[in-house]
Amino acid sequence: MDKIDVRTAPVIANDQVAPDMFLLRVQGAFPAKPGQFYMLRAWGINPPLSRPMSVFDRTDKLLSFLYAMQGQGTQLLARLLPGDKLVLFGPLGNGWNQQGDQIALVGGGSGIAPLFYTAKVFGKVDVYLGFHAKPFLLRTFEQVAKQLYVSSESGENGQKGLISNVFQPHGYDTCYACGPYAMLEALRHPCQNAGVPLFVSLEERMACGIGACLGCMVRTTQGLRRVCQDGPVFRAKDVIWDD
Amino acid sequence: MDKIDVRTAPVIANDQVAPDMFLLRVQGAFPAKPGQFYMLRAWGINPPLSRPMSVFDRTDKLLSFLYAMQGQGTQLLARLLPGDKLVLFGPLGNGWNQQGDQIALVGGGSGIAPLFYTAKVFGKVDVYLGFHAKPFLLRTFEQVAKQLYVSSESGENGQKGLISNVFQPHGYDTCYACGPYAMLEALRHPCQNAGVPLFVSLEERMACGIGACLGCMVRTTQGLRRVCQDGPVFRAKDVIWDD
Amino acid sequence: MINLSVQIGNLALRNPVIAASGTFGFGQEYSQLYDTSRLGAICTKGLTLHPQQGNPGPRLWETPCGLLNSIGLQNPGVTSFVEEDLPKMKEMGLVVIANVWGNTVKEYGQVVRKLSNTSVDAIEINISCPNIPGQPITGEQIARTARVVREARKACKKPLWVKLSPTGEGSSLQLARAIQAEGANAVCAANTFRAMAIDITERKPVFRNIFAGLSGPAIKPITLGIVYELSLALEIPVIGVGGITNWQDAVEFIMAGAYAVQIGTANFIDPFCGIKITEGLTTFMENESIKSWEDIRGCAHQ
Amino acid sequence: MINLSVQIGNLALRNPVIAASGTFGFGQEYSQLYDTSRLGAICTKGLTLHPQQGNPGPRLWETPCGLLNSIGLQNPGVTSFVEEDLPKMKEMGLVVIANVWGNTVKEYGQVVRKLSNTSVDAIEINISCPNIPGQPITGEQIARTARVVREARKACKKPLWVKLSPTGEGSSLQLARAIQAEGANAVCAANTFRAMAIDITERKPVFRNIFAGLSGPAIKPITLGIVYELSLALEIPVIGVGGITNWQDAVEFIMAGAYAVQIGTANFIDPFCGIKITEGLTTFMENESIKSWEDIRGCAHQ
Ligand SMILES: Cc1cc2nc3c(=O)[nH]c(=O)nc-3n(C[C@H](O)[C@H](O)[C@H](O)COP(=O)(O)OP(=O)(O)OC[C@H]3O[C@@H](n4cnc5c(N)ncnc54)[C@H](O)[C@@H]3O)c2cc1C
Ligand SMILES: Cc1cc2nc3c(=O)[nH]c(=O)nc-3n(C[C@H](O)[C@H](O)[C@H](O)COP(=O)(O)OP(=O)(O)OC[C@H]3O[C@@H](n4cnc5c(N)ncnc54)[C@H](O)[C@@H]3O)c2cc1C
Ligand SMILES: Cc1cc2nc3c(=O)[nH]c(=O)nc-3n(C[C@H](O)[C@H](O)[C@H](O)COP(=O)(O)O)c2cc1C
Ligand SMILES: Cc1cc2nc3c(=O)[nH]c(=O)nc-3n(C[C@H](O)[C@H](O)[C@H](O)COP(=O)(O)O)c2cc1C
Ligand code: FES
Ligand code: FES
Repeated sequence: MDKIDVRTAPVIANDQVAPDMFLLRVQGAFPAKPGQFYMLRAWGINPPLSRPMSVFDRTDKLLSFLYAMQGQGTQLLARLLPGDKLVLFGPLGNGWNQQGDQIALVGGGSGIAPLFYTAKVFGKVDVYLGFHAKPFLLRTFEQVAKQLYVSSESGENGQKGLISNVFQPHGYDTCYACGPYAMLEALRHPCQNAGVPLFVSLEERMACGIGACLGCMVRTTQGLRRVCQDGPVFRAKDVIWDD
Repeated sequence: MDKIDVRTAPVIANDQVAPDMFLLRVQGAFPAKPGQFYMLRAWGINPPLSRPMSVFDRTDKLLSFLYAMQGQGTQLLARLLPGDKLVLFGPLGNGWNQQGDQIALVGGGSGIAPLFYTAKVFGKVDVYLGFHAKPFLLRTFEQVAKQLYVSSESGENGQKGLISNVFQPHGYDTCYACGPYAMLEALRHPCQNAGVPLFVSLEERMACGIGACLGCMVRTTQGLRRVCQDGPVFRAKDVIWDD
Repeated sequence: MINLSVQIGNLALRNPVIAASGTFGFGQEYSQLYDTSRLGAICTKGLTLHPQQGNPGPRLWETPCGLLNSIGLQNPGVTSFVEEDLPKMKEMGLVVIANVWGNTVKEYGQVVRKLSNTSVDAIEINISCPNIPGQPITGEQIARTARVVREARKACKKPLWVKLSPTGEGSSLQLARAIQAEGANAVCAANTFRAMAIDITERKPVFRNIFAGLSGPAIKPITLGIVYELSLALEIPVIGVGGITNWQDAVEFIMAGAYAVQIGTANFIDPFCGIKITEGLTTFMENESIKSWEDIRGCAHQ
Repeated sequence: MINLSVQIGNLALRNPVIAASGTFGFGQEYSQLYDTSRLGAICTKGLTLHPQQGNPGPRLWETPCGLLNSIGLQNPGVTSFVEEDLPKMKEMGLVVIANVWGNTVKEYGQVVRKLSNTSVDAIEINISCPNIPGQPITGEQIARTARVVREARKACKKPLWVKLSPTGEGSSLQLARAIQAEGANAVCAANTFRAMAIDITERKPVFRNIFAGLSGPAIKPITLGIVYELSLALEIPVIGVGGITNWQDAVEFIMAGAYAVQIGTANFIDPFCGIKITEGLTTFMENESIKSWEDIRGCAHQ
């Protein structure tokens, strides 16, 4: 595993790509596998906790995050200007392990964030993106997707409705999904019925980010697991969903 | 009195004018008399208190502050960039009342801050500035001073030593002073002996800034007084100095 | 029309947002900023029988999301308040809650008696100031507290509120029940926490009294818990105070069972805080179609 | 050479910076970041007789400069700890303080007995977890606490530390003196504060247990005051814990009388916090020509 470290990196850009969605790029060579995340902060002791964010993209020169502006931490992130400093702790978590040839990545809402770098690294994967409102970053995703499927409530630039209705598991070797609980839920049965292994990236509130505080547990068939250290990626069938 | 208000104003500039000294300019027409101050903040709830800062200068279009970067609040102020927002609460305090024709303003350290606007408004006053290290903003002060006297530890650009040693009260109708306690102390007896009324601007920790919390009291011959509301300017002879 | 009003025993307030004692003077200062009669009520600075000078400085110290104060009940004394300050407050249309401190049990009675025949709207007994030297937190002594409340009750024709300490027995249910039994009309939870700071350069405590009182956002989760417990245990209304900074905090306290909230340190964070909270509460009631605070008061109890 | 070492009863630590229980696992995780044997010691996650699952989620909630947690003592049980985790910790050269919780008085004894014959360096009895449902803060019952300590003392050949609650009688001098009388070698002050949060959208408490434990910078001024008082009142060493975030905080606690400090929530603010504090303390001793902590320990007492 790549060494986990805390680093301070200069912000290159922090662009608003949709209402309440920002693409934050920082300078530097950071190690990270698809599906891994960093704990981010750009403030002192308040709020006390850093914010977990998946790697949206990385190169030898930069690392980027796609995030939804919501509460106080992400509001502070959204204020960052080029030249400001971001503190990064990572890379954390297990990430996705490529398995099979025909791969589908399904993302909903801010859950589309980890899919770009994943598609880029895996290569030749179909990408399904579900948006609440107007879709964004489609050109960006087109560059790395074999096929790009898009849906939103309005149907703008794609189909109308939920991405879990658009996605059909048949023909895929594996499916990787990240998004709201309801979306993951909706993918489970189709994948199970089609015999397609489904891997999901989960979200829980995190304090330490490395498995020490036991704050981010998820119930699995193997017992309690730490989302930060044992996940965030789990096999859907291992997760106990009736929570 | 001008109406006290809370306003948010855009930062025009926040220039470092000496090591740890910054000149912060914000846009807008703010009312303020010489010697008055504002409570400044540029952060959320931590630190909880705003920072009292004297008006360095004002015009119809801008308001400026000269401040020493020290603890966490002023460190956050020092990070402000043009376009950022500053929250201002004021104008507060009594300020100086012009009295007599031959006026001396004496400032030491960050206590020079209120003297620029005072000199500009009063007109034709002698200004004495004491610096710890290398003097700064001398050209700026020259524009508003009848005579400018400068001293510092090194003697660079002026005399060597304390400004309280340079200043001679004889011939002045009134003296206004702002600076460290030791400087104010050192001015008291010469002024008293020369029969020159001395007005001092005091500093105390402040919470409310308008006289409601009783956090900033100073002992005077008339009893306890609030530095924020009854001051910050007091007649030196009214202050009980043996604290 | 949204109705924010609230009934605390006999006392009706136009809204549940009260300025906390010691942070709002006698209402004059903040009236330079806005019409303070738009607040539900204003608690005065703590009043004692005789004028008090309070503590020597420093009186304030910042902590993470908190404020330590060691004002030490500086006040002009109850007589001067009644003659000078109260008329001005009433003229401005303020609902006045007189906050009272007694250096002895008897003094509580004396101060309350002086206030009882005036136009103050209620009396709030402070049994929990951590800033009086040599004085243990009186809230820690159930028996004495009961005597204080009894004495005050006897002297008082007005609504009588009792302001608890957040620690020690001062916050215990047993103490609160004793206070209720003595006839208090409401309890306020809570005062500042006994706490301290050390100046590491000077190598000594920052405050002359060593201990001071901690207030501000830092303490909110603790006082919220106290209010939750007290409002389950008591029949009389509980008023929340401690760290409330925005309307969301106020709603948390109301859902925990509070009839009203007091705003202290947050006035220093934003001088318009009190007004903003009333505005936020109005919008909240509107958006959630809440007709009366009774619809949601204590709804977090399980 | 700067000497940061400290002697707590029989136990010598290379420096006074200890990782607090529950925030540092069994030391493995942070060892991915730095050599954790550079810390004075590491307190383990609370150990119980049998494995425990802990509380259902959510387990974490942010507050102003603070953190509410409701982990609920999830742990693999003392036996598994002794077999699996302890050997790894000792191999890494860590000084291990085993933190212990008992669901009954007897259980405290049983867990302590199991640990007493192992290579742990000290045992820290947690009598103050606010996260066990239905369980009152045991620190609030002097008599029961004395029995717990007596039971543990009997079972324990190691240094025995007792970790207090910050509120209620748990922090009272009377309780601390009782603990001292039962033969504890040190007290740790303090654990998290009983506190809560309400989700105003859901209109119910955030945590299933309603109450959770508040930690972090927010509480520092209160725990500092407790340490100051305890270290004046007790003969045995006091260890400070609660909100310590930087070396200046650590120095405040030492000047208040603490022999060592524990770092909890601050590890989440900055994972290198513990190491940075030891470095800051080194520079501080250097700059101030302090030879030994005894030169300044308790210097703020007046
Ligand atoms: C492994 C992982 C990867 C993530 N990747 C992304 C991403 O790439 N893009 C993105 O937009 N979001 C991502 N999230 C969710 C993101 O962490 C939260 O939206 C964010 O922490 C909310 O912070 P806030 O300041 O807006 O909210 P606040 O309400 O201020 O947060 C309060 C606390 O709750 C935590 N919290 C709130 N919502 C969540 C959540 N959904 N998941 C975890 N913690 C939460 C915060 O981290 C903080 O500790 C990820 C979450 C996890 C666990
Ligand atoms: C009326 C008035 C006018 C002032 N004008 C100026 C000015 O024009 N330029 C300038 O550089 N300084 C001025 N000061 C001093 C300035 O307010 C403090 O230097 C500043 O508040 C320190 O904040 P900090 O964040 O650096 O320190 P911190 O250590 O973080 O401050 C902690 C708390 O102590 C208070 N505090 C610390 N030092 C002082 C002090 N000397 N006076 C008052 N409160 C203090 C802070 O406001 C804060 O509440 C003035 C003070 C007063 C009372
Ligand atoms: C500067 C200051 C002075 C105070 N004076 C009093 C007082 O005189 N009487 C009293 O009962 N409480 C007093 N308090 C306590 C407050 O009324 C309130 O209970 C406490 O600050 C907690 O609320 P907060 O966190 O909203 O400030 C004072 C608080 C502060 C900060
Ligand atoms: C996530 C978490 C888990 C904790 N678990 C335990 C525990 O198992 N046993 C214990 O005695 N204290 C436990 N504590 C309390 C800490 O050890 C410490 O006493 C408290 O957090 C105050 O210190 P801090 O402000 O530095 O975090 C826990 C604290 C946190 C934040
Ligand atoms: S966040 Fe601490 S264990 Fe996962
Ligand atoms: S700062 Fe509140 S009275 Fe002066």
